[in-house]
Amino acid sequence: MVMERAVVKRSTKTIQLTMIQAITDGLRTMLQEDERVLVLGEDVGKNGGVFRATEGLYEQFGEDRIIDTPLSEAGIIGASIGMAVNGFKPVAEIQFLGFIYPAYEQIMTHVSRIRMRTMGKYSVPMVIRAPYGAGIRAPEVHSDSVEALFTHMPGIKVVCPSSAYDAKGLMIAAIEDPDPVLFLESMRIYRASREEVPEGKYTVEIGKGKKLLDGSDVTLIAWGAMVPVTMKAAEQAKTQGINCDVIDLRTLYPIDKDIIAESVQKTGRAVIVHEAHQTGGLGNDIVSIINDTSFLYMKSPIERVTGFDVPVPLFALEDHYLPTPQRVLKAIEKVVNF
Amino acid sequence: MVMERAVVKRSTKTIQLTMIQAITDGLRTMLQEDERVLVLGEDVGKNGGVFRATEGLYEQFGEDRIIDTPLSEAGIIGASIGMAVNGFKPVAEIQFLGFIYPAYEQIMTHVSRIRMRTMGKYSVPMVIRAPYGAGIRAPEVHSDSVEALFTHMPGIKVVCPSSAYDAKGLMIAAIEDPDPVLFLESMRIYRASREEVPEGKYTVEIGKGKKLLDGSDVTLIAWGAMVPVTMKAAEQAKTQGINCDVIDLRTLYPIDKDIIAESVQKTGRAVIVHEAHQTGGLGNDIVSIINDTSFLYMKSPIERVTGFDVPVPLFALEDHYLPTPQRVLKAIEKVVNF
Amino acid sequence: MLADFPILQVVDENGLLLHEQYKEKITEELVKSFYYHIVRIRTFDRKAVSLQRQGRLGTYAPFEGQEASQVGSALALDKDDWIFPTYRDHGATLTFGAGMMRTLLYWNGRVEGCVPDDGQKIFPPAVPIATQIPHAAGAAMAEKRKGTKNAAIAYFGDGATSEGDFHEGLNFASVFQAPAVFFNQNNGFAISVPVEKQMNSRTIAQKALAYNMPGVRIDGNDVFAVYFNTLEALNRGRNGGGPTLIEAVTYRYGAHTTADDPFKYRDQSKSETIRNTRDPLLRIERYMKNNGFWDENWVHKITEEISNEVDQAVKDMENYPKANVNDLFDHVFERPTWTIAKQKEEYLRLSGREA
Amino acid sequence: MLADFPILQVVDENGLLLHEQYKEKITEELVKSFYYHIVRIRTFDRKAVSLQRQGRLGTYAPFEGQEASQVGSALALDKDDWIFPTYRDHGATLTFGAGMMRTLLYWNGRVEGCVPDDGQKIFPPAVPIATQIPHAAGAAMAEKRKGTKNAAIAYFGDGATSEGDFHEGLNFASVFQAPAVFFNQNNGFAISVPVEKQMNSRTIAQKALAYNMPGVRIDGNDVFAVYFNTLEALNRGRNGGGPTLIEAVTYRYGAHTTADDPFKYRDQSKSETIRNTRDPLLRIERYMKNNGFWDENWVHKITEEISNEVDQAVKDMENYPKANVNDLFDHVFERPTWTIAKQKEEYLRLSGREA
Ligand SMILES: Cc1ncc(C[n+]2csc(CCOP(=O)(O)OP(=O)(O)O)c2C)c(N)n1
Ligand SMILES: Cc1ncc(C[n+]2csc(CCOP(=O)(O)OP(=O)(O)O)c2C)c(N)n1
Ligand SMILES: [Mg+2]
Ligand SMILES: [Mg+2]
Repeated sequence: MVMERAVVKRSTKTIQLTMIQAITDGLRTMLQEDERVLVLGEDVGKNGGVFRATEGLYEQFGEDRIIDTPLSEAGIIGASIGMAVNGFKPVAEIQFLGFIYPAYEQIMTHVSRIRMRTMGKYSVPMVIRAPYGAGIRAPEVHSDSVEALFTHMPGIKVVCPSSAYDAKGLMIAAIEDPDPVLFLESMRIYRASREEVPEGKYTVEIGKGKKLLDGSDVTLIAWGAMVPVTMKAAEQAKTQGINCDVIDLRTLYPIDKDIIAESVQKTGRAVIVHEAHQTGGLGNDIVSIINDTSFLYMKSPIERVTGFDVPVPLFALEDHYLPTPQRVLKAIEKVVNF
Repeated sequence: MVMERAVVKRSTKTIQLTMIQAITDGLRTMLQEDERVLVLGEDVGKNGGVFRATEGLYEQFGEDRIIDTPLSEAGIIGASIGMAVNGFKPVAEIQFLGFIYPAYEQIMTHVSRIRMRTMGKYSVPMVIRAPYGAGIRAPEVHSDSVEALFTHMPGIKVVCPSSAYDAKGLMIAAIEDPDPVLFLESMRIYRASREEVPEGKYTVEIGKGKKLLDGSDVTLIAWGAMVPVTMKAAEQAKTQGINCDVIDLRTLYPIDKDIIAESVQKTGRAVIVHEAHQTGGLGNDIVSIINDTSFLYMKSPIERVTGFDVPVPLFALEDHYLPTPQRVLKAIEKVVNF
Repeated sequence: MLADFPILQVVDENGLLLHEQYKEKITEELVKSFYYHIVRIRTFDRKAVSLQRQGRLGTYAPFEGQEASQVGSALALDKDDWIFPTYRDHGATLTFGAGMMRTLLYWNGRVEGCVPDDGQKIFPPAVPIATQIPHAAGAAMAEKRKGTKNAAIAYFGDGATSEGDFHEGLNFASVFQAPAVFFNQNNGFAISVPVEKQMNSRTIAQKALAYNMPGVRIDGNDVFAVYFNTLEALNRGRNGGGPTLIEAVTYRYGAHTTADDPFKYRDQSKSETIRNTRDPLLRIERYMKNNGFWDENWVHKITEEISNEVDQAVKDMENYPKANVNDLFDHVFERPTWTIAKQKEEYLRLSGREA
Repeated sequence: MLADFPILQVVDENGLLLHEQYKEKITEELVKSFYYHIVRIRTFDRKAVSLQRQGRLGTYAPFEGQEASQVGSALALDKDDWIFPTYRDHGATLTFGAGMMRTLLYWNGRVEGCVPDDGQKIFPPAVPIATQIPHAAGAAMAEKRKGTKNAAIAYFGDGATSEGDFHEGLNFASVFQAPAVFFNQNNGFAISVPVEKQMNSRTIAQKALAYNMPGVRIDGNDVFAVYFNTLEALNRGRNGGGPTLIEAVTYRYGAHTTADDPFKYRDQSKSETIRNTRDPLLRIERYMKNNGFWDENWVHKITEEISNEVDQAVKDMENYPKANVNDLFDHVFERPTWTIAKQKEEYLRLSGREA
């Protein structure tokens, strides 16, 4: 009997989805496949999430599995820990990444440490979803982009897709991952474009970047909402005859160092783009990776185009805060003309 | 009248103090000089602090100014904010840096943002003191070294002395600073040595590193408890004929980039030592500073000797977690022999 | 100690005074001031919603239905008290004295909207829920230390009571017997989450028991009840009696913000029912009519005045100088760190501006 | 709803049963088991303190004086229940079934001390105060979802009630009516801070009112009261009645930890007074004598057994294989990330070890 394992039929049909729809689809796929999966958070139930990322799930799976919680981020994460060590796979939504701070202690001292503290006896296979970033004229604090606060926290993986295909595949991979994953969703590109996404289940491997454009003059590295900004700069550079190798990092911890090393060893130049503050930003880790792997290949100092070392401002100034294609292009020119 | 300003007599007498005694002395000096200064936290009163950093202050200044609070880090910082915008200068103790996480939201969304949000109308001239770091066989979580979570937070300065003289001078500077300062105290070196410290008031400028040793072969950069570790490695290197330029960073935000640039432009090599995890650690920022300022001077890749990308372990393994002179020396040899 | 908290009213739905003890305190002037401020902030609120719809304002958080709570409590404050509002309490801050134009600026993403006038103790609106509650405790502790008679009030919603900061703030205030009033507007919802899912507690007022703090549950649509109970709580605080928790039971008629669709999660006809029976303005109108204070001319006059004031504020907001990019960099520290200075300089150079 | 919480006792200081209803439930076996476990954990505790003094153990958190609270509550648990202790609750976990040698390992900085045996639902001790409280809520929610009759118990101190996590955890448990028991040991102090400075609330039990949760205040030195009240709370939870908050009023005789000096902040003679009047063991002894259960031979026998057990555990701990550096790297993720793998490899190479 065991020999005749049912062949899981995987659909090859695809469907046009925005990134947020692909996230919903990823959640739905896993809710269907694995009854240990639960979705919980503020307004994720009847309301379908403030961005509609959980739209329709409450109707389909009921309030036992799509759980509206009190307004209590430490409670959400703390209770998810209790559920995760006790057999469930919670997918907790933090309404905005800028509101994750009340749960920081739970994530830092428990989510990321339980496996190590119990030598693997207990683990916390949970996903924390959080919309992040500026550019949608949201009120204050809603726009923070603080991935670096979590990549400096051993015991949790961090992913950040920039496309519908990757979003669904990474969501499924995150839910299946035996360890906790912080799943960052750029609000600015939630609905910025549509893409063909396979129906049913597939995964995108956590820890692997993606090459979006091949070029030999300079390596551009970005993730989330900065990917389209960077691609636009790459197009403009092209008109000046500069060919960019563009990497969408997709996973922020652990970073795909090989895709970076391979690229900069070819180009000898790098521009890193992120919307988080420069000091303490992930860009510095990438500079170090290049230092460690490719010192002798580098023809010019690495440039970082980032959010400034100032709190993300109220929205009247947020366009000034965010990296633009123009700023990226300037950096490209700088490394090329060094 | 105004012309005849009283000349503030500054004592030139000095006294032998450990670092923790110098911290107490700095607090006492400012409590005497400025009645807006308050000290608050868990066990800071009668008990004099779990490390005795506030020893004697309760007796001298009374419970109105040396305030035992409930066990509530968000409460301590939140209430301090209210007091700071309302005319006081709270010096809040967080008993261990590893217990600052419950207050992370208050620090991230308010302490660091109030000046910007009110265009300077309100400010939060407060100091947050926190003992940090491994190496004293403390229980779990007590040993975290997470300065990078605060240097990636615009609006707060971060200092970390490694000597009694600097500790007192930086404490006074921090209390006088018009902006919030996180004051990190390495438990491991609280009482490791004594040093002559001037009586009365003096300051050490925030934002300035200190050269501890002059050498031309390699730049070593460290702070807090890693300073003696690094100095020991430098001594050992000396016996091999390698001369190290050793910098005690002292301020972690804003970093003294000039002292770093000047040194690496001389040596062409750098080793950065910190006990925080490597990924996301401040070492990366320093690599970026060197990349930005001194690319053409560098003769070898920069080495980082750091805590590993694992939670700080229970104390049976903490010696393995922490950088040692041996590891630093190995890195020195590596950059020199590149 | 009793743990039951009936909803206190001073004036009922029909505009009838329920407790004679207030009779003398309710002067015509006071009633008219209630009426005036409720009309004023309601006019503002509706204007803001309509501006948002026209794309002339960013996402906006309306408070219609909650005006009695905000006006009654704000009028109970002294000029030198502190106020710690949320994003939905500009009805209270406007009543307390915040600039109308500045309030509009805030909703247009302008940091200038957070800045109080000189001498005004108005904290910028708390966006992270419940975080302002310990601030109010701290500000009140500071007033006590200074030996003043000033108090601090923190506004927050039913959802906010689930956050740790609510608990820590109330505990601090009670331990230090700070002159703080914790003013809860229980409008029944935290975005889509009804209060019954927010807590198992039947009232918010009873949470005061955890801190041996007086707790009061009042009809938040009864401006009289709000005013007198807030006044009492403030006075207790000023006189060394420590903090108070007030639960004002009210209702938000409209969406959580202009980005929200309440039809997704609740029956909006309830808003209409309440509007027709328990609306704050209706009640004062009835009271005024019952007591001979009603004066069509006066109503007409203030309505016009207010409408002009709001229009002028909108004009001033729209004519306000454009956001200045320097403000992105210049207020993080008293003096910019080198990182900020360098970033500013490079950015201004790149965008062809002068520093 | 009444908000007064007198301290409940079942057996008073003189060892007299106060409520006949318990008469039948208090079998000789049960009483002996109380006595046995209290002696056992007290012996352990004193041994640990002395090992620490000799430099054979790291900083240690003693619980002497609180044994009735820990034993009574732990004995009320079922084998399949969850237990979420703090650093001071190894008296409870030892009684529940945690290994004695492992418990010693923990205090010697060994991660092996955090690992429960297969099938044991013992969470590693919470070091950051109050953080375990929401975990217990979550674990209990999970049991409810699975449809079991299992419950979860969280231990915490008086100081812990000031943290936001206490509040958020209790709120979650009450909203979801989870089968959780929140077991507070009010030992009068959070390190040096007396409970009167920790809160303005006269009792901790009354904090349950904020969540419409049953709250019980019991004599934490009365193992009978602890046992029966915990049992009742657990049963209520198992049967769908939701969570309970229990305040066990007790006292810590000694230092907060072996690194602490209680003479700095309190009158230590109070410990002696309590030890002579209200000590948990004294009370059972009196009860046993009053009821003819006292048997010198048995006492002698178990005392020796326990002493041997503790000595054996110390020996086993001291003979335990040395800490393995691989454990620093191998359990962060199920499979190490490249950063960890690389760091491990380099470190082992440098220190002349093989991976
Ligand atoms: C810490 C935090 N978490 C989540 C949010 C997102 N959020 C904004 S308003 C809101 C609901 C607040 O409800 P309530 O406290 O009842 O106030 P109301 O909006 O009803 O006035 C939520 C969840 C936030 N602003 N802060
Ligand atoms: C979040 C946090 N803050 C501070 C500490 C330091 N600390 C350890 S134990 C303790 C006192 C705890 O008191 P209580 O909750 O009454 O428990 P007890 O020690 O009396 O058992 C403190 C402040 C900590 N462990 N975690
Ligand atoms: Mg509400
Ligand atoms: Mg205690």
